Amino acid sequence: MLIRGVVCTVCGCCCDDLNVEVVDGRVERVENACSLALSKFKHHSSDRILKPLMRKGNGFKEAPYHEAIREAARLLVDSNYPLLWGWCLTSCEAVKLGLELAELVGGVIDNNSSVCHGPGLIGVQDIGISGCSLGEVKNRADLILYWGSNPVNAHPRHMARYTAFAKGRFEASRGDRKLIVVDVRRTETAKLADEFYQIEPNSDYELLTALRCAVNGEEMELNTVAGLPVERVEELADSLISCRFGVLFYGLGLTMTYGKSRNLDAALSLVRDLNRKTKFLIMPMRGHFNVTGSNEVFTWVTGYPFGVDFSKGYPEYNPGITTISDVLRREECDAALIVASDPIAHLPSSLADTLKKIPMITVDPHRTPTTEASRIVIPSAIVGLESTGTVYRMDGVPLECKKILNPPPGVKTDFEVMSDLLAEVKGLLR
Amino acid sequence: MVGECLVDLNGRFKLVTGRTLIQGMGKERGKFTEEYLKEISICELDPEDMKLLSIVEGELIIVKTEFGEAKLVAKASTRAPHRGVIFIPYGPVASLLTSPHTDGSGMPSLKGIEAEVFKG
Amino acid sequence: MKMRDLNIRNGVVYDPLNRIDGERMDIYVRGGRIVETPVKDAEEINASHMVVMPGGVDIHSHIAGTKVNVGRLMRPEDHFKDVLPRTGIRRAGVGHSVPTTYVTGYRYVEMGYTTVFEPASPPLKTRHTHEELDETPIVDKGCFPLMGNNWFIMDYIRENKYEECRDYVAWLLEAVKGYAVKIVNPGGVEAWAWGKYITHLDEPVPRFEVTPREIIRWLCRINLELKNPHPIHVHTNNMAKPGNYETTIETMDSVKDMASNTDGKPIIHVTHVQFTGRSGTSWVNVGSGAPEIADYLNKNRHAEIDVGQIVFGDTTTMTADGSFQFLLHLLSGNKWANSDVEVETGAGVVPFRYRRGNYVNAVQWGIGLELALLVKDPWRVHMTTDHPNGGPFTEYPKVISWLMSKKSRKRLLGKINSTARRRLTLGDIDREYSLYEVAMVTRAAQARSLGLTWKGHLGPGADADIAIYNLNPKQVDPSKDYLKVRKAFKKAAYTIKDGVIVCKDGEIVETPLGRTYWVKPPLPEESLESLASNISGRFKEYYTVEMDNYVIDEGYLANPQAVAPAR
Amino acid sequence: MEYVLKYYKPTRLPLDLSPLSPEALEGKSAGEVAEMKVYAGKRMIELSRFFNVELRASGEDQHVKITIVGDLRNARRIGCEMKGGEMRVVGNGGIYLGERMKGGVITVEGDVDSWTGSGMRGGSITINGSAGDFLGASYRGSREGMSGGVIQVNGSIGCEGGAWMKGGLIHVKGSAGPFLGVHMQGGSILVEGNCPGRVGAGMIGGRIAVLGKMLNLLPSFTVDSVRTHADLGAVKVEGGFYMFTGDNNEQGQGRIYVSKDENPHFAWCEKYLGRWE
Repeated sequence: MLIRGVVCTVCGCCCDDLNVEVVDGRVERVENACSLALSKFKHHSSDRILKPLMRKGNGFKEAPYHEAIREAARLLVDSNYPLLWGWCLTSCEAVKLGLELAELVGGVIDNNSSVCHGPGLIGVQDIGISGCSLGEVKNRADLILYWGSNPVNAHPRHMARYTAFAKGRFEASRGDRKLIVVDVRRTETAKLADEFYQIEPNSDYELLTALRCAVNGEEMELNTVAGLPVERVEELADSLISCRFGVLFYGLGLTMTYGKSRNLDAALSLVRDLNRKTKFLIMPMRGHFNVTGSNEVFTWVTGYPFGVDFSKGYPEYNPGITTISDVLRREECDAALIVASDPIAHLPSSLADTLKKIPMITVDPHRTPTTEASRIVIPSAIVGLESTGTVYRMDGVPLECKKILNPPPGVKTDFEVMSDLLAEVKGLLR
Repeated sequence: MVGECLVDLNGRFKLVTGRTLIQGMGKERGKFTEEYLKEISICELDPEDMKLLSIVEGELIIVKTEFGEAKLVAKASTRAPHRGVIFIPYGPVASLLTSPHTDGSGMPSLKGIEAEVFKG
Repeated sequence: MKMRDLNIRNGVVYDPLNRIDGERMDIYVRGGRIVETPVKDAEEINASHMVVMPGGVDIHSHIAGTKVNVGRLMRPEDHFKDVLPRTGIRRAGVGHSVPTTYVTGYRYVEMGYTTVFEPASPPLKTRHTHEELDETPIVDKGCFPLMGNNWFIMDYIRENKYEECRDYVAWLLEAVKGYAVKIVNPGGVEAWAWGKYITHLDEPVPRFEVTPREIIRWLCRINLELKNPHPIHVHTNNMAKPGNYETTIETMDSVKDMASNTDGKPIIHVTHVQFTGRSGTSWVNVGSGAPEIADYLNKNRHAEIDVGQIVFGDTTTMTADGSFQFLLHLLSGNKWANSDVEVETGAGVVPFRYRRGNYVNAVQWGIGLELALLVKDPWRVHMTTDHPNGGPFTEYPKVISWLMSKKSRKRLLGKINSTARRRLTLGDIDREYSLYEVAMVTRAAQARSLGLTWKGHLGPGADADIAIYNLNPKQVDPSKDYLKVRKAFKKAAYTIKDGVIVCKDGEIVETPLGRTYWVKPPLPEESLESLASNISGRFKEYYTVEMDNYVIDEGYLANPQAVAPAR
Repeated sequence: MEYVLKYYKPTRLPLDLSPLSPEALEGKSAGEVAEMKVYAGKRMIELSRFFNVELRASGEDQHVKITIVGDLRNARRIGCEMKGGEMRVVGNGGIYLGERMKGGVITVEGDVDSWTGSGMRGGSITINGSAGDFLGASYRGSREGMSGGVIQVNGSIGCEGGAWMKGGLIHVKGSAGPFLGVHMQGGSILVEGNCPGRVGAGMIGGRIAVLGKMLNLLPSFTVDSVRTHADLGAVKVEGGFYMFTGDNNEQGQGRIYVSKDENPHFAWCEKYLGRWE
């Protein structure tokens, strides 16, 4: 049976034109899928957790679902400062329940954006953002700039569906569009670019400031910036000014390097300044398929996009204090609920070691270093394959995923796990 | 410090961690597959820098940062030239080297970290 | 759920739709609806010496959707000062100018409001609007999809294909479960997509060669033919410029000829006219165009407006009119967000502080009140602050007190910019609203304009949405002790939703989930299907999503309620 | 009247000590203070669980003095919104120390974490150790930085010190992290140690002096003159300085004084000096 218009749940592109052929409960063929999507649709059953597991010595024993839920609920209720982390590789419906759970059990609820595009959001809180949806780029953009981002690796169909190679109403072909890449290495994306600006690591802020000077017509008293001669900086500034409709896509090259949220401060200000001369927009290359959705739900329920501390009963927010890296660095949390995320593998090891010392409950479809280090592991269905759910694309367009397979027997969706956990916690608190 | 980042003779570099296609596919397929584990313990260097430190493709090298050290397999970068910059895909091995300091932004430093490279 | 039967005894009832002006009477409720006779063993409420009105209805309040959420994201400093801890019943959240969805629901209900409409939702992102509306507790609600800059509609107008355009509008309303046709700066937001501006009704839209006048006339005609319950909801062009009151009048006049065959109901609703009611030629001599607009409205019954009153203090402005917001950013230097949406519309958000001493802000304050006081027919001037653009909706009691008491107006007039005071005619207006008129402009007229015939009144069969305020009209003279009026409207003594007491003395006691209204146009299924098939080609070319992922099915909404065409 | 609180049972949990302001304690007995409840993690717990409280009636001056002894690195909001009186921390001071403080004096023997003196109106904070990031900064998204009072740090400070600062004085004896005085609007910052750079990013007013080494300056600053002293308004420092004005991208009138003899590599700016005469 061929299912059309399937939303892919890997990267922030959320391509929704996949056609998946399902034959007796197995994915036979997937049309329009990139290599990342193919590996997800083809290998969704590898390394799966099929039964709830509870820690026994340094191994696990299978446990009945309700016992795992009850133990997890008790752990969270008894804790003095729990950490609820993840929320970006699951559906918005599960995130809504997670936020209610955080309100009940107190402590900090934070999502992957605090170690991904969080600094970009902090920049928006200082400067604002001139943004648009991806269709505006496809239909109108004659200048596309990728800064510190390598879509060929991380967002394989981005350029074909939305930017340089897309066919839009007013910009129909690659020839009509100028592609520029700024990065510290000559990435695959850089090799496709019309202009490539290679800069020294940790010097994005200086280059962005210099570009603003050139755009605002301010005189600069130096001859090289970020390893580039000033003439090349002025050349790039001229390209930005002379376009009709330009877009700056930025990746983790800006959010993770020296300067972090201030890099975005400068990039957002550059694009704002450009709007006095032409039409210019900026968009983060969000990594996971529902990072944006997680930020949106966090924001309309608590007022803040990530890093929310409920320990006083109302939401408090301050990145650097209420975010996972800092809560772990200060070793403040005494229990953790991890939903669809792998912090043990991806956080700097000193933080991962702190996390290993406290009781962890992990809800995840696959075995990961985090599930290996957890006290309780609850299996969950894969959003977009085995369960529906709302997800948000990197430009904030909401899409509803389709359920094309049944989850393995006994495995529940994130939403169901969260509602059972919520019911159990409410029971304990009464 | 900021700005100057040329290759010093004693092998001081800037470490950049990031996504690669294989690492991306691997994380979807399973974090204990052979292919994923191989990909995340690779360190890409600029061929010139490899010559400078007489490192051969596929050789085991040690990368040290202020926060830890790790054994990796050297690989000539196809994204050269990027003198003074080494690249390791996201994963548990890279996490041994990245910095937990968030400079008040909540974001640990996963790119642009001072690193040293030694033969294995 | 609490029992849904009530006997409200001895209240002083104001129910304009049933011409009840302050009569002492009982209101009986059974099964969530109003009935004529007392109900056996129903819960008794003694409302003697208290004002009893239908539940408040807000026709225009930005409470849900992508640009509202961008506003929330951008303003942690606005949340930081106004936090709400969780209670056994209420969810936690933050408030002031961009409150979280739960707090929005609670604070409207605390003021006796039971129905609120989100007036601007880009169709492509209306799924987001519905998700937020479904987490806005207690109040009934709905949203207006934006159509004034839609590529398909502008193409149909240029190619003069009226039937296809009508079918497309019907298809779109049903596809995204919207309630009314919203037009914002028609053609102007498409021009802003290129960073350009449109300033008058007959200026062609770049690359589409249609004029705002044509867009307004076509959509008005379609809206009438589809018999949509609410007239077209129009945010006029030229919003940022002094002297834009002429565009507002021209816009109302542009559809005057279509008004002949309707039964006296307005066919165009022009929104937040305070922002587009400025006279003068520059910021130095900007003045109030309210007298002229009021004069036009008093002479022409085919148009109605909502005020968009400003309140001095800190707030967040947000509209689909991206060009206006950029100009406001240039003027104020505050942070600025822009969010253009492919094929459909745009949006902009700029935090803003209205200051008494500022000449332009003081004039704006005057324009809003002059409009409300000079338009004679209260059925056609709805009281809103275009939340949060003019000010947070929690400031409604203050606006009500200004309308009811010349003394309160005079006091504030004394504190505003003196040049502005001289230029405004507000000082010489003696009119003071009665409670009857307040009931019209805050519920009865708005319900009627929305075509919700079972809302905004207390006659038999109506929804039992009732607000009881601790205000004794016999003892309190609103024009003198306006502070008592303000206090009474700030925290309702009782708010009743579908017969359930949801708020007592300003405290939320129950949090049921309200309905989401949407309009099912009266077109046969086949014409909608054939329309869908013949736009599928262009849809794929212009949009970046598949058509069947664009359509929202009714099951997606938590508590949908389809509304058949009125009239 | 002096209250002494000894932190005898430290906790890893975040401890919110904002109720402990001199105004709140005035006239309370030691027992009453011990029963005051503060947030430790998500629970309200009596102070007596962590501190033993002593009341030493010093009596010679009227205002209340509070001394807290112990390593309070996990505490928060010590002296938050203080109006008067005196607080002394013998040990580390934790996060948000003296946040939105209006008056009074806080001294800390050890280090403090980030957001010290955030949004401060008046009064004075003295840190003998080092301070974290965002010293005297505004809250996220707000432009209400420190507007009055004095923060003296004898050690070094983290990054983005004095963000969105509007007034008052920050004096750092040690070194400072990057983005010193980012988006500064007024007031004065004096750093006697080094600073890696990106000083005064986006500043529109105020004055900064760095007496130690500075790596580089942002392209959006232009050299104004060579001065024999750095005039920060609240304080003057003698010595040779290059004076830069900026941030030009914000049409800013901020001033940055960079010590001449510590930064020979800044000599390049002298060739731009003569251009106005």
